[in-house]
Amino acid sequence: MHSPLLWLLPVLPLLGFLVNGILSLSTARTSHGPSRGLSGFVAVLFPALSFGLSLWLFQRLSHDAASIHETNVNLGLHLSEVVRYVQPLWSWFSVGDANVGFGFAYDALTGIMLLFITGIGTLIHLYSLGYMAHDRGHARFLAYLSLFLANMIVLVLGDGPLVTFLGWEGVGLCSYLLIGFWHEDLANGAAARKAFLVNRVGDLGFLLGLFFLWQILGPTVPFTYQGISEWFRDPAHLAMVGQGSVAALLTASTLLLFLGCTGKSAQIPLLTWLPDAMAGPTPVSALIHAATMVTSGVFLLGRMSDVFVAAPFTMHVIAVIGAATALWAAVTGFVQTDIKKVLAYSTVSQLGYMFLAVGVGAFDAGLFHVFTHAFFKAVLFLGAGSVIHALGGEQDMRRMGGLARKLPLTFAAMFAGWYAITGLPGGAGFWSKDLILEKTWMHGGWALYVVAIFTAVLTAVYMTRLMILVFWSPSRVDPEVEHHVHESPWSMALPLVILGLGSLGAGFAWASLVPGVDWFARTLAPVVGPAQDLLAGPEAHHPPVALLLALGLMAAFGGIVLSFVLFRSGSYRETESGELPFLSRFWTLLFDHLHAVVAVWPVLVVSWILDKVLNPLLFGLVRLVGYLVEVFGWLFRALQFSRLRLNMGLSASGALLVLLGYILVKELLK
Amino acid sequence: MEISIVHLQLLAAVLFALGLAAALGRRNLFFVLMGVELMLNAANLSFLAWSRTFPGRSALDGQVAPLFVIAVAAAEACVGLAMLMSVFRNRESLDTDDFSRMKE
Amino acid sequence: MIAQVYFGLFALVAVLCGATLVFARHPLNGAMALVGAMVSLSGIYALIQSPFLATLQVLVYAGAIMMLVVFVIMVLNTAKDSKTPGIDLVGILMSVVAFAFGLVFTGVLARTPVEARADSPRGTVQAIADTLFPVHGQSAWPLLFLAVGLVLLTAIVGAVLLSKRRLESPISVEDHA
Amino acid sequence: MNLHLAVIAPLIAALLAMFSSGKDASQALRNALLLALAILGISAPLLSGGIQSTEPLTWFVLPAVGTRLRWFLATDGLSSWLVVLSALLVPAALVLGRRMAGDRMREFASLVFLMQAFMAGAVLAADLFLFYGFFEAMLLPATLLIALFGGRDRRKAATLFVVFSLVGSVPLFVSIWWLATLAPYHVASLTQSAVQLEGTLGFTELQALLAQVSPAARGWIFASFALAFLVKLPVAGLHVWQAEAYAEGPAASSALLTGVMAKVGLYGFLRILIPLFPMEAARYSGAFMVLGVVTVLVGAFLALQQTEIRRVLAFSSLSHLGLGIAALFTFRAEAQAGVVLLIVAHGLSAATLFLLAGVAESWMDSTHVDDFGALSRQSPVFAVLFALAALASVGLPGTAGFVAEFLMLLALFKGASIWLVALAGSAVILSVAYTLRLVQKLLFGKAALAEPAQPRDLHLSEGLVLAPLLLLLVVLGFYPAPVLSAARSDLLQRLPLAQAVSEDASHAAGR
Repeated sequence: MHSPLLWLLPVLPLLGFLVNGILSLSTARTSHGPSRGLSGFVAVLFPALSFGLSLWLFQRLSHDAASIHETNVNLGLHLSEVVRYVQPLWSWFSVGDANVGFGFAYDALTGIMLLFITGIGTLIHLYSLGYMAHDRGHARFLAYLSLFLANMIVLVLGDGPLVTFLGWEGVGLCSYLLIGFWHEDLANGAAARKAFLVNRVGDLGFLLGLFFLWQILGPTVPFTYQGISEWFRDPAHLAMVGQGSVAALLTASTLLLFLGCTGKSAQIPLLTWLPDAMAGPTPVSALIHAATMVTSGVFLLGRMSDVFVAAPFTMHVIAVIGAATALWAAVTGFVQTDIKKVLAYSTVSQLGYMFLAVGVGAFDAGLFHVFTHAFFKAVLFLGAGSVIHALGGEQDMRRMGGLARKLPLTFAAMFAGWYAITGLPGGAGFWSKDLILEKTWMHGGWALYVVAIFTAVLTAVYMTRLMILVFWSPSRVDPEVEHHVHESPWSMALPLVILGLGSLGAGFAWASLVPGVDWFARTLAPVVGPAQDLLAGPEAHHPPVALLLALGLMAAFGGIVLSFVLFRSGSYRETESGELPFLSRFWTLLFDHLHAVVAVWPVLVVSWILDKVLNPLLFGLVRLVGYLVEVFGWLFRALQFSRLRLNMGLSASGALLVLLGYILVKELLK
Repeated sequence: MEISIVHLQLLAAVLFALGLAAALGRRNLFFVLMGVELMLNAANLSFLAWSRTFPGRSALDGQVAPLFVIAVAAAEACVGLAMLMSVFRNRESLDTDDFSRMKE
Repeated sequence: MIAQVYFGLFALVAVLCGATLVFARHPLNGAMALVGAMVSLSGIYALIQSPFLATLQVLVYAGAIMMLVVFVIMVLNTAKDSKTPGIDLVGILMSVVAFAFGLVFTGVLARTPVEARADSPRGTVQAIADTLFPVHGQSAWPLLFLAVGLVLLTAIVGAVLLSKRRLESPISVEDHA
Repeated sequence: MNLHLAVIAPLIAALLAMFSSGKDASQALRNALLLALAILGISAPLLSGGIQSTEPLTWFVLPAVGTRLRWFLATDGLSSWLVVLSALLVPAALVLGRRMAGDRMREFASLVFLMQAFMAGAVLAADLFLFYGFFEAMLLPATLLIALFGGRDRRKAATLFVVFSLVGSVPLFVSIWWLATLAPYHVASLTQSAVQLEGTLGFTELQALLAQVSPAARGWIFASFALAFLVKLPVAGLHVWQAEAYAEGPAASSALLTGVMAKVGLYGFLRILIPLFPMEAARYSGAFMVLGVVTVLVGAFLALQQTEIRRVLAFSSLSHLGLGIAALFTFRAEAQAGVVLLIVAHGLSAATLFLLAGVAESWMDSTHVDDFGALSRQSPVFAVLFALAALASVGLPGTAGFVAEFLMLLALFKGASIWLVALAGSAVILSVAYTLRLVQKLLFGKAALAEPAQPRDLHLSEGLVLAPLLLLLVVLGFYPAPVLSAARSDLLQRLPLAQAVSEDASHAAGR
């Protein structure tokens, strides 16, 4: 179906970006920048409009889907037809075999992503009004944030991989700009650059993966998600890609695409940038590095589920990498002292869960976790931001404690987030994480399940530790700072409340224990259903749901209890230097070291050699030629007399000799 | 009509040698210049003489060449004399043996 | 026959004038000798069917160029007479070289059997113009003619530039030494 | 008519700019800017004109050889875009060059116009002689710009530039001369005519002529052509002059060198080398692809190590244009389109970067990156433009550079091997590394030198001439069709081939 309104979705925040950008630029000279009211109003208005539009679209989509479903049931058909609104805009480029259109497409997956992207996006714009109120560059900040939103919308709304790539790089750019927002500190700039660079490595994988995919599809298939899906859903094609060189091509393609996902979603091996990215302002961490951008890898896998299920090896790799990342990051989160770092590693770990789910073929479970995670991780970050804000920029948990009474609202919101992420009954994480554990049990084998459940325990441990250190333990706050602790303004509180409620309630979108509530799965079914069915086959046996549930709950409760035992009694041992112990540090920076050895040092060494050896060598060569010419010059100058007549006479004699020689030779040859 | 080509060429050779002797042997710049002129004249004579050994229109090429020689000689005399004047004004001398700065 | 007599006469004058050029003390004498040589050469040109060049020789060479030379000689010699010596050791050496040149040429010539052709055309203005600017067909001469024009133009500009500065400022040896 | 004007108008402008009566530099700049805008107005219609050519005018016939030298211009989308590109860059170069030219604005403007004229002539020429003339003539104003307006080591830079260019072009000259001696025989053999005919070196005639030359000789001619263009580009190994010329010349000349002159090198490959020597190009395509990718890598690695702004930019140019060479030799339609887009996109972004770098240098009176910092706070407009141009140069999607890079990599993927693509692609990552480092050093961080007493930023006029360039980059990033379609029109097949020959024949008949 054609829908003429899709283009408005990204353009609205883009307008917000332009207005705020121009405001910021035009008032750069003035002493306090543009009016906060104006820029704030603009910044919230446009994302909100976008949110409203996506709500309306989603409502329409559900309506259309329901009516089509009804028709199909009436006709006795058993089809899950994709309802898709498309808006092809123009031909991007069309050269040789490369025909790429620029357009948007909207289906259930996009709809769900857009709902929470624009929704949480709007809330975080609102939150930023309060958080950045005292910053000189708040209009610039809001402009970047709006630009990010526009790009993120393009990412999920694109009708083909290349339009997605446009948004994909765009969000990377905004992430760069926002991480390095306080650019006077060079460390922030370095973190921003690292994020962009590491992402670029993934993006190269993405591009190459697309090339391979294109190779498989051939030039006649339109290079849109629709075209790709339909091609791969054709059983004849599936048989073809299952074997021989095409299978190898497909494996290469999917692995490279997955590399792109690991870059964006901070999975092994490209995960080092996300913890560093915490250098950015906290709203950024909440929106970009927790709720939206980092989940775009999972989104892409869901988008191309039909492609990925055709490459079983890649699916295994995804599952293993997801599990490994989840475990590694959970362990890392366990030893951090910076509140935002804990949350960052927690994000990495949760993303690992999502990839694990996708890897075992449960695309809808993975995406559901994306959905719930967006709520509870956003609220955790915003809560952390609120704490940091209240403490005047303090991020070290060793200098917090006892804040539950001082910041009741923040505490309540973070409690909701904590409740959700540890997987306590009824919270958002309870539903989605259990779903993933269940699917892992069913399709992933016991080893992955053990890793996953162990990670769940660890998650409960480190999150509880965070809550203890910040809220429940006796106060270790600097008395001078403690004096000024205050609850945040309403613009920050409102998002906290909404998101806190969301993290408690979002799970009910697919409460698989409650019969009949499977809204989420039903909505997504047309998009990822065929792929899942292909991999899982008809569900012959039912999992031991009760046992799995019990195990999951035990993990959560066990972790919490363990954490109380470990940290409540002994409080926190402070090391003198304030640094992490060596082993923890090594573990935390494991992949940074790997990157250094594998990529950074070799590049530096080669470029040093080229610059210091090759270039001088070439220069030397040029000089050598120059010297040779000069030497010849000296030689010939030495032949000259300083008498004009002699010189002329000599040249005349020379001419004479040549003439004579010529004649002689002529004579002799005759 | 009856003047033999060889005689003409011989005359040209003699004049050329004389011009060369003046150009090389004399130290005064004027004589050098005039020696060159004489050599050019000798070459012209040679051109004309040879042209008479060619048939038809191609003989006229030999008649046209001296035209260009004269033009070039005019240019040479023009620049040469100007240089000579400026040299004289700088050096107060026209003796070629005084001019030995080129090598430095 | 009469032509040969004239030729002999002209040739004699030309050679004598040439020799005068080599040995003359004063440049003015040399210049006058050169004019003589040119005029007699012009006579020879006329003898060998080249009336146009003969005219040009007198007009341009003997007339214009040599006039210029004489003029410069007289300008420069107002202050003092030329102090340069005539012939010295180097000069004699050089003369030997020149003599050797002449000898080689003569030698070569003596061994070359050449004959003038009777059908060789006269170098009239008409004939030369036709050669220079052919109406049909292609020829290199027009291009060369253009090139010579450029050379002359350059020479004029060069000469003006070379002497211009001197007109403005008083002559000074130190300035440019 | 327009074609003639596109070449002649800048020449006239050069004269007018030189002898205009403007008393002070700003008056001279205003005059020059008016002229430049007029030229832009003259050139812009070329874009909509499609393929067009002028009547070939015979200048003269080479004596004793019989080959005509002709004034013969032709254009298609590719040439038109190059002409318009230079017409777009010249106003920017003039306005921003004001900071470097000082009192000698008239001379500066005149040289810039000369360069524009010769470059327009080179890309519009449809006759090899004419092309060569303009190709060489470009050297003159470029060298003078470097030698007169450059930095500390400008003499050395200019010398290197000239020497390298001559090393490239002298063999080219010999080859062209040799071809000129062959042309008449070729025409005679074509027409079976007893009358001696004259040959020409029009591109179309050359195609037929070269097909008859012996393979060995053709190989040598091919090599000489390739060398000349490779030096202009340049590629790794021949790049010694580049960083010197770009870093020591005035920023405006660096901008024109990379924005226009280097592009003539690529143009030579596109228009002349590959169409005229299809067999040789195919035989050595592997070598050229490897050379291109090596250039990409070497440029990127070297850029990482540089500490002067314009040296970083110079090696970045080396790296980006290397990809063009590698892609071209896959002979795929995607590559051709990608390279044409690269010419436009890189021309705009790199020239903007060079010009802005020049401004920054004039503020700080330094070329070393460590002396800069915090320009985004001191000069926000400058910072926005610089950042945008930098992002465009690394090929961020949404700018024209991305589409160009994408198409070239795709062509390499399809026409070469995945490993070449991976290598070239990793250089794209490196390009982010060094470009962002530059952005970081210039725009962010703390001010390294004392804060200026007065707030300073670009003048309004400077912003106004640069903004359209960047806007065009973004527009072409989303809608590159106007440039991409330019790559498709095949000029060589449509030039009036028979004209020269038939003209000769009628000449012969008339006689």
